[in-house]
Amino acid sequence: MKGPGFFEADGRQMSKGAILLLMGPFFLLVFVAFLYPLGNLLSISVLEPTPTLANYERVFDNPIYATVLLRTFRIALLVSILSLVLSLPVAVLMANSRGPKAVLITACILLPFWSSVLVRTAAWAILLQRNGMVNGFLQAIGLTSEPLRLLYTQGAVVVAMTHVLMPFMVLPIYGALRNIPPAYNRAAAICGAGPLRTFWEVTLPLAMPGIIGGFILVFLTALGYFITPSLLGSPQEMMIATLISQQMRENLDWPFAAALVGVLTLIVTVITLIFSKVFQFDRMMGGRA
Amino acid sequence: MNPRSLLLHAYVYAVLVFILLPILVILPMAFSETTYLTFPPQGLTLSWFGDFFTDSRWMASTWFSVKIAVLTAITTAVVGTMATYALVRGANAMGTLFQAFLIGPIVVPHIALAVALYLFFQNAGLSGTTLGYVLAHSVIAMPFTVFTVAAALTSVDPALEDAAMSCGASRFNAFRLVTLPIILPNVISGALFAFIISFDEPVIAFFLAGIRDKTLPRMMFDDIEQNLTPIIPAIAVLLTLLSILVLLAAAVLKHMADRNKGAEGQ
Amino acid sequence: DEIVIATTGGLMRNTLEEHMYKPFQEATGTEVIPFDIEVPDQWARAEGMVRSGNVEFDIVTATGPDLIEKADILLTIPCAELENVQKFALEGACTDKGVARTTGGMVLTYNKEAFGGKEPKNWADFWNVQEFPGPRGLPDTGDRDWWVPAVALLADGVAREDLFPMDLDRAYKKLDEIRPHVAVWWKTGNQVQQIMRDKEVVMAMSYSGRSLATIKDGAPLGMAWEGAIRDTGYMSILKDAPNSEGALKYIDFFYGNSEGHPPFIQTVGYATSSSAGLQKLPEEEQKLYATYPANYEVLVDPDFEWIGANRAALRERWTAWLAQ
Amino acid sequence: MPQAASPHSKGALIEIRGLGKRFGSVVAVDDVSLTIDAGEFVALLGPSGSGKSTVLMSVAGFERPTAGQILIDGVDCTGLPPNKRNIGMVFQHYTLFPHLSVGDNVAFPLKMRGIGKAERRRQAEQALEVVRLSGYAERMPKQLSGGQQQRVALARAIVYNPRVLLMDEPLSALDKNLREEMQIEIKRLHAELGFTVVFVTHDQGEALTMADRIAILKAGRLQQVSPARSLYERPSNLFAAGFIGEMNILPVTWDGEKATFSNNQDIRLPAEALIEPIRPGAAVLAVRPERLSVAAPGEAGTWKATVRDVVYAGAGSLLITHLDDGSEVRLRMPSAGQANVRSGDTIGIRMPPEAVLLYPSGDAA
Amino acid sequence: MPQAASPHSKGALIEIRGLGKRFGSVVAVDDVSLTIDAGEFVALLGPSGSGKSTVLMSVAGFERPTAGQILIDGVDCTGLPPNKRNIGMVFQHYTLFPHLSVGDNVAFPLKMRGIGKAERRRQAEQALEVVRLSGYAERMPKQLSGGQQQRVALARAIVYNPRVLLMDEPLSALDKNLREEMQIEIKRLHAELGFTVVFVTHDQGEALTMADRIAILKAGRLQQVSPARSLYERPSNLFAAGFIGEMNILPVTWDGEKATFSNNQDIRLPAEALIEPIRPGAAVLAVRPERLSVAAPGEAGTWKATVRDVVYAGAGSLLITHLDDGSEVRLRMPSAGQANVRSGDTIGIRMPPEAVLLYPSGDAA
Ligand SMILES: Nc1ncnc2c1ncn2[C@@H]1O[C@H](COP(=O)(O)OP(=O)(O)OP(=O)(O)O)[C@@H](O)[C@H]1O
Ligand SMILES: Nc1ncnc2c1ncn2[C@@H]1O[C@H](COP(=O)(O)OP(=O)(O)OP(=O)(O)O)[C@@H](O)[C@H]1O
Ligand SMILES: [Mg+2]
Ligand SMILES: [Mg+2]
Repeated sequence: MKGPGFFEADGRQMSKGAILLLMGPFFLLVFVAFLYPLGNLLSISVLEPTPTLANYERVFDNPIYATVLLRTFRIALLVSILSLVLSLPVAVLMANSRGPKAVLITACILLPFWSSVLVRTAAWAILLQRNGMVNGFLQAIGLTSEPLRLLYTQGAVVVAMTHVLMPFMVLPIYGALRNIPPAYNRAAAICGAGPLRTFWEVTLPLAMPGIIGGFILVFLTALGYFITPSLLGSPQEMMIATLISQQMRENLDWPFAAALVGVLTLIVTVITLIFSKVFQFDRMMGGRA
Repeated sequence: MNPRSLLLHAYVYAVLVFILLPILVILPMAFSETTYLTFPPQGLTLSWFGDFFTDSRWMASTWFSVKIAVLTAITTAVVGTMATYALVRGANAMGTLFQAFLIGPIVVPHIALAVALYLFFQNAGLSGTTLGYVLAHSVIAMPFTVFTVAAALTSVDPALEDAAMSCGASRFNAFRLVTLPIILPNVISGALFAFIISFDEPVIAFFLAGIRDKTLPRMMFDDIEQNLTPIIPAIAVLLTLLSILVLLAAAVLKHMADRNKGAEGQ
Repeated sequence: DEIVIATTGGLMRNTLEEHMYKPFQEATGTEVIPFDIEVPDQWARAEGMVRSGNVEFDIVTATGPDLIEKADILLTIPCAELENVQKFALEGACTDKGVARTTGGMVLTYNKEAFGGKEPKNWADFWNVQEFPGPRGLPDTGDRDWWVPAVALLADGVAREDLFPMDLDRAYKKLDEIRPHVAVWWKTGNQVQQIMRDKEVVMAMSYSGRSLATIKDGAPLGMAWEGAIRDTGYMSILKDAPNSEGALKYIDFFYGNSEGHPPFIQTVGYATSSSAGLQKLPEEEQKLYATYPANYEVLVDPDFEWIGANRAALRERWTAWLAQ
Repeated sequence: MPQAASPHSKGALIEIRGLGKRFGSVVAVDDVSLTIDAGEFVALLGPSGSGKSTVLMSVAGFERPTAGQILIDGVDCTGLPPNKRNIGMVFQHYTLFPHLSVGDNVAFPLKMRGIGKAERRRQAEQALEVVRLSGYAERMPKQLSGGQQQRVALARAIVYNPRVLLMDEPLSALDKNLREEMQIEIKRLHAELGFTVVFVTHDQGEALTMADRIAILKAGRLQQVSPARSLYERPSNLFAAGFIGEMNILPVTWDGEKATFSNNQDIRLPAEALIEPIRPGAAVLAVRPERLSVAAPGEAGTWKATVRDVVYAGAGSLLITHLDDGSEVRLRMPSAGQANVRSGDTIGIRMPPEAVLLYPSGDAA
Repeated sequence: MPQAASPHSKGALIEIRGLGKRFGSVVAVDDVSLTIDAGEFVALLGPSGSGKSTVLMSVAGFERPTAGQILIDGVDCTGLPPNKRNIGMVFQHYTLFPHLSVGDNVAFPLKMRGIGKAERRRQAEQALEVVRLSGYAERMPKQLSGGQQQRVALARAIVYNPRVLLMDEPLSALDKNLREEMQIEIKRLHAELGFTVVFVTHDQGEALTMADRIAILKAGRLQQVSPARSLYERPSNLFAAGFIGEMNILPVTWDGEKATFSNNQDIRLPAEALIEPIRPGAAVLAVRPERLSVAAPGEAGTWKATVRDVVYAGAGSLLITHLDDGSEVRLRMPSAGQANVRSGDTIGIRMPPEAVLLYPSGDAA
């Protein structure tokens, strides 16, 4: 029932030369601003100080780096799960709404999406301050007498990252839900399934590519997230991005930083490959339409 | 409304509050008279906007960001449309490679990309230059532009171009006179996406900031880290207005695109 | 003609601009382009510049250990040829790889209202969470990989003179004690001001200049100078700097511009190493600065040679401990 | 071949009473009343937008009527949700659940009814056998051809022995050969299992060959409900006459006995030519092209006509002719025995009075 | 009605010589040679995937043949791009430029030819008049119905007076009534303007009624090129016989004079029954259902058969019968005069020898 994907040609063939001419600038751009720099960085990780795998050995020898990696995984996973829990019902309602309600929900999702990440992070910094709104609220309802320490904690990072990354979860799920022909719901109903049963047995499995896609997207983005942890987090609970940045900027240990980037890139690539079937970015962003 | 639906609505609206709250909270602070941020804001002043518009550093970085974002938008629109066209209209074989290259910059953590670019641009003398930014931002904005354009392009019947050629148009004219006008709204909204992505890019800018020129996000990052004055909410207000404008523009464009496509019938 | 000076932004840059850059520009016609950057970032940049041979900074800001650690990329300063430096600089201000700009201390700063009249006096008190309860703030910037272990050793009873070479095992054992009580690892001077002002912490290791600024703003803060770490910022010149001539001229001008020093010191909260500097302030005010003799006496005078030589290990140990 | 519901039928009786459905200002269905006997096979036929799907969806429970009632076996289910109606349904685009195997698709309704796994599998396999797809249970839907998929959909619709089977253009997505094969399959199942069928189609041939009775809808209103033969041979109004098959429509003057053409030739019509009494005056004469035949020009009782075109169409040929007054008359005849008629010839048209129908003029076009 | 190209035709002569086209390992078109006379109307007919579109697209210049040549009026244009061929083309889905008004759509080819604005408008209006859409120039395409859109497409294809008009299933997206209307429209234009037409369709009825000659393709190879009548009445092989119309196919034994069925009944066939010489032995007899008729059982020269089903289908009825040996034979007869035959009856089938064709057995199915 699905049409051809974006990347399946359906037009009449163009000549090889024309294709190269048209694709050339794209590949050049990607080469200059992505492939080469990344390759160059990774080459440093194995070539400096001498051709060696020592930098990678260090990543795994010193338990602290594994700790940071694991923590990063844990936080990214937590953020993804939280995003999913928050996003799924939103996407469901969004997909089932028409008219002003649909516009309202879409706007609520999209507006923050398009307002600066920095602004949103700053907003959380303000909200979570010692004398900020959240503490004020908690004190007002008597949950705590002393203001709690909320800023510069892992909790702050998780909440803010969830907030920032949620649209990346909502949109793919919404897209997947919208792509389910309503006829399936009817078919399920006529087979005797009530609304909940239909959702569980039909809608959810059919939306799974979108759900997994959104989950992976959020997870991958969270893995390498830099802004929010560095502004709201504590170095005590450092994530991999901060570690890389620190190795790069403070310790000036570029080969080692490159090795960390290499490990991170490898992990991300493996995850992307494993889920490449469902990780179809085009479809996921198709949800915007 | 049955209880199940009521529950769903309640949950969703609670989530929407969670999404909107931070922004709703930060915006009024732009009008606060205090030099630090508290809620509720105290007093009412527009002086932070004044500060923003009169401080040469903020202004310079804003214009710098605008310049980069405009160039990025143009670059992605042109390069992305060319490549997408080639792909949708034939380069089947390169599809996988293309997609890998396209998605790479999204899934590879930006910190990694930033570090890599930093190193390379440092060596190539591109660090902090407009060209450097435009290259970097184009790569990360490209997927959004490409998918917007591809969505339009795949829904344009390739037979339209055949028809144009059978009418005597060359392949290029068929594209220029038929396909391009039809997909133009999407190309522009793709460019708008790229603009916003570039304009709001903090991580790469964090590493690439040049001697003289800093992008607005980089300035904001510094201010958040160092001062956190109400100038940030003031900028937030301005950015929100800009986003609303852009979203409206995108909505209008989408409407136009639908109108263009409508005629294919069936 | 222009020179690029890399230094921390905010107050420091603003004040330098007003009292030094502008007069320098007026006097010589050489434009100063200030580049706001935290010191570690600055070195990363510099490293990249040197690697690529495309050096853009003229003057960089160096801390004591940097003078040792980064010696190969720094120009040797011809102290003898700088007239004004010869004329105004205090003893030891001009070294091979850098000329002192400002001196402050990493000082224990506390909230006077937090402990019911009791006042912590030294790092042992910082560690004493029974008597001085409340969240602590410690730096996560620049030189914290030796600052923090150093004060931990002091808190553990090591005498100032015996600090170096540091017994890191002992230091980190002591650090484990305080770790749960550290609420904020601050990254910038503004941030430490903010956490003190907003009472996010009751006690913090802070730049003395920042503490001073906060006190001037009216915050009820006190500083305990005992065991504070001397923190001198040096002006250094990168090898292959585009305008090392101009850079030297600026350094010389910095010392020659005597009437600029007192207001500069007052605004920035750090003393310069010029004989035309701190001494020109009222005695009462001088007490707030690290170089005031009574304060200077109780400062830790770090062994830059040792630190510079062991920097990599210090950092690795720090990262490992902090992120564990 | 009208085929009465077999007496041992297990189909349900469906009563549609005064059904109405509006969408905003659009009246999709307007006062439709129709009783479908237990085990009967009824086709809903009509132009696009005439409300066929809306009627069917109201029976299924997907649309809530704005007026009227739906009774199944005497039980009012107007307000019942579809999952409570125990009705089988086949949709136009198969709508097999793409994430489930063929077997699981067919077993799905059983699962919803809480039947155990082993039993489900057994019954599903049985249903697949009925549609001649045993052995396909493990495949995924997309590994099947369109016709096979539609057969699976059929199996899923009948696996729980529903007493009613609804189908909304189930064959329109299939190509000609598959469509014919499936028509036979559906008829066979109907005969074997005896459920009541309501079948929506826009293909008149399909309706004529498959259904016991055909209900013609136009703009939401029921026009005629009859078995195929009487629908074709005695359409109750001009709309039905024109909608099913080809029909020559000629204006005449009716005097109660004879119909007079504009050229003053007339034809005496038997009483059966009138579906309903018609007042003398302007009327419309209808006759099917295949009931007309070619005679020598001027032969008694024939109309003189000029041949404008002879269109060869395989088994039959079409003669397009003009009467003197310019009105067009079409004739269909077997190609094989075709008189050697050519474009431009003058011929006589023989019109057997028993093949003629008369309608009031101004009747629905 | 085979209709020779009018002598004052302005159509072009198209010669397709040994055309071949591969897509990777798929052979889409295999050695197709076909000469289309100036002003002729040729339909390409064949199952899906048989290469119809590929042949057409090669003529248009959109596909570059891997073998063979295309000559238009004797000029080799095999390598010429489509925009240099001066050919008119109509596509299945109208393909009007959605962002241009109807007038601008029709004027588009003129614009490409550098014709001035005023002249463009005049000629476009003229072309719209030809397709009976004058006054629609200002509308946007989507404000028109499907049939109107296809008429605009037609106007755009003929506005620059091309000598060849290619059409790829131009009517398949239209519903039955519109399709018939457009068939007439296209025939009219062809007769008036005299261009050469190559028309792809998968609808045999359309091909039979519209084309001067029909070319049947199967798996990229040409099967037969003939006028409608000889194609229907003397298909040159079993594939063509089965593809066009219905055909009863019965295995027989051929001794050079008589065909003997499995029940030992035989039929003596005239020489014309053989399209090509057939060696004695197993052969296949083909006869169209409408050529068979019902006789009393046991009547001389008839086959005994049992009626399995009588399917009423409006104008005609279908009799599905079984011979003794179980093979199925279908008969079509007019519903009106239909003998009163019922399911289960035993009847005689009369088969006129002149209606019978004989093919070698094992010929393409
Ligand atoms: N959900 C709806 N909202 C508004 N109008 C509707 C809706 N569904 C149907 N209609 C209108 O009701 C009328 C009847 O529609 P319906 O789908 O029943 O027709 P149909 O006979 O099934 O046509 P088709 O042969 O095209 O399927 C049409 O005018 C249609 O536009
Ligand atoms: N661009 C292409 N790439 C690969 N194979 C193709 C291409 N175009 C056509 N084919 C193949 O060539 C064969 C002939 O295709 P063609 O489109 O000419 O058939 P057709 O007769 O027009 O069928 P239809 O009736 O479905 O339109 C088919 O097997 C088809 O799959
Ligand atoms: Mg319908
Ligand atoms: Mg085709």
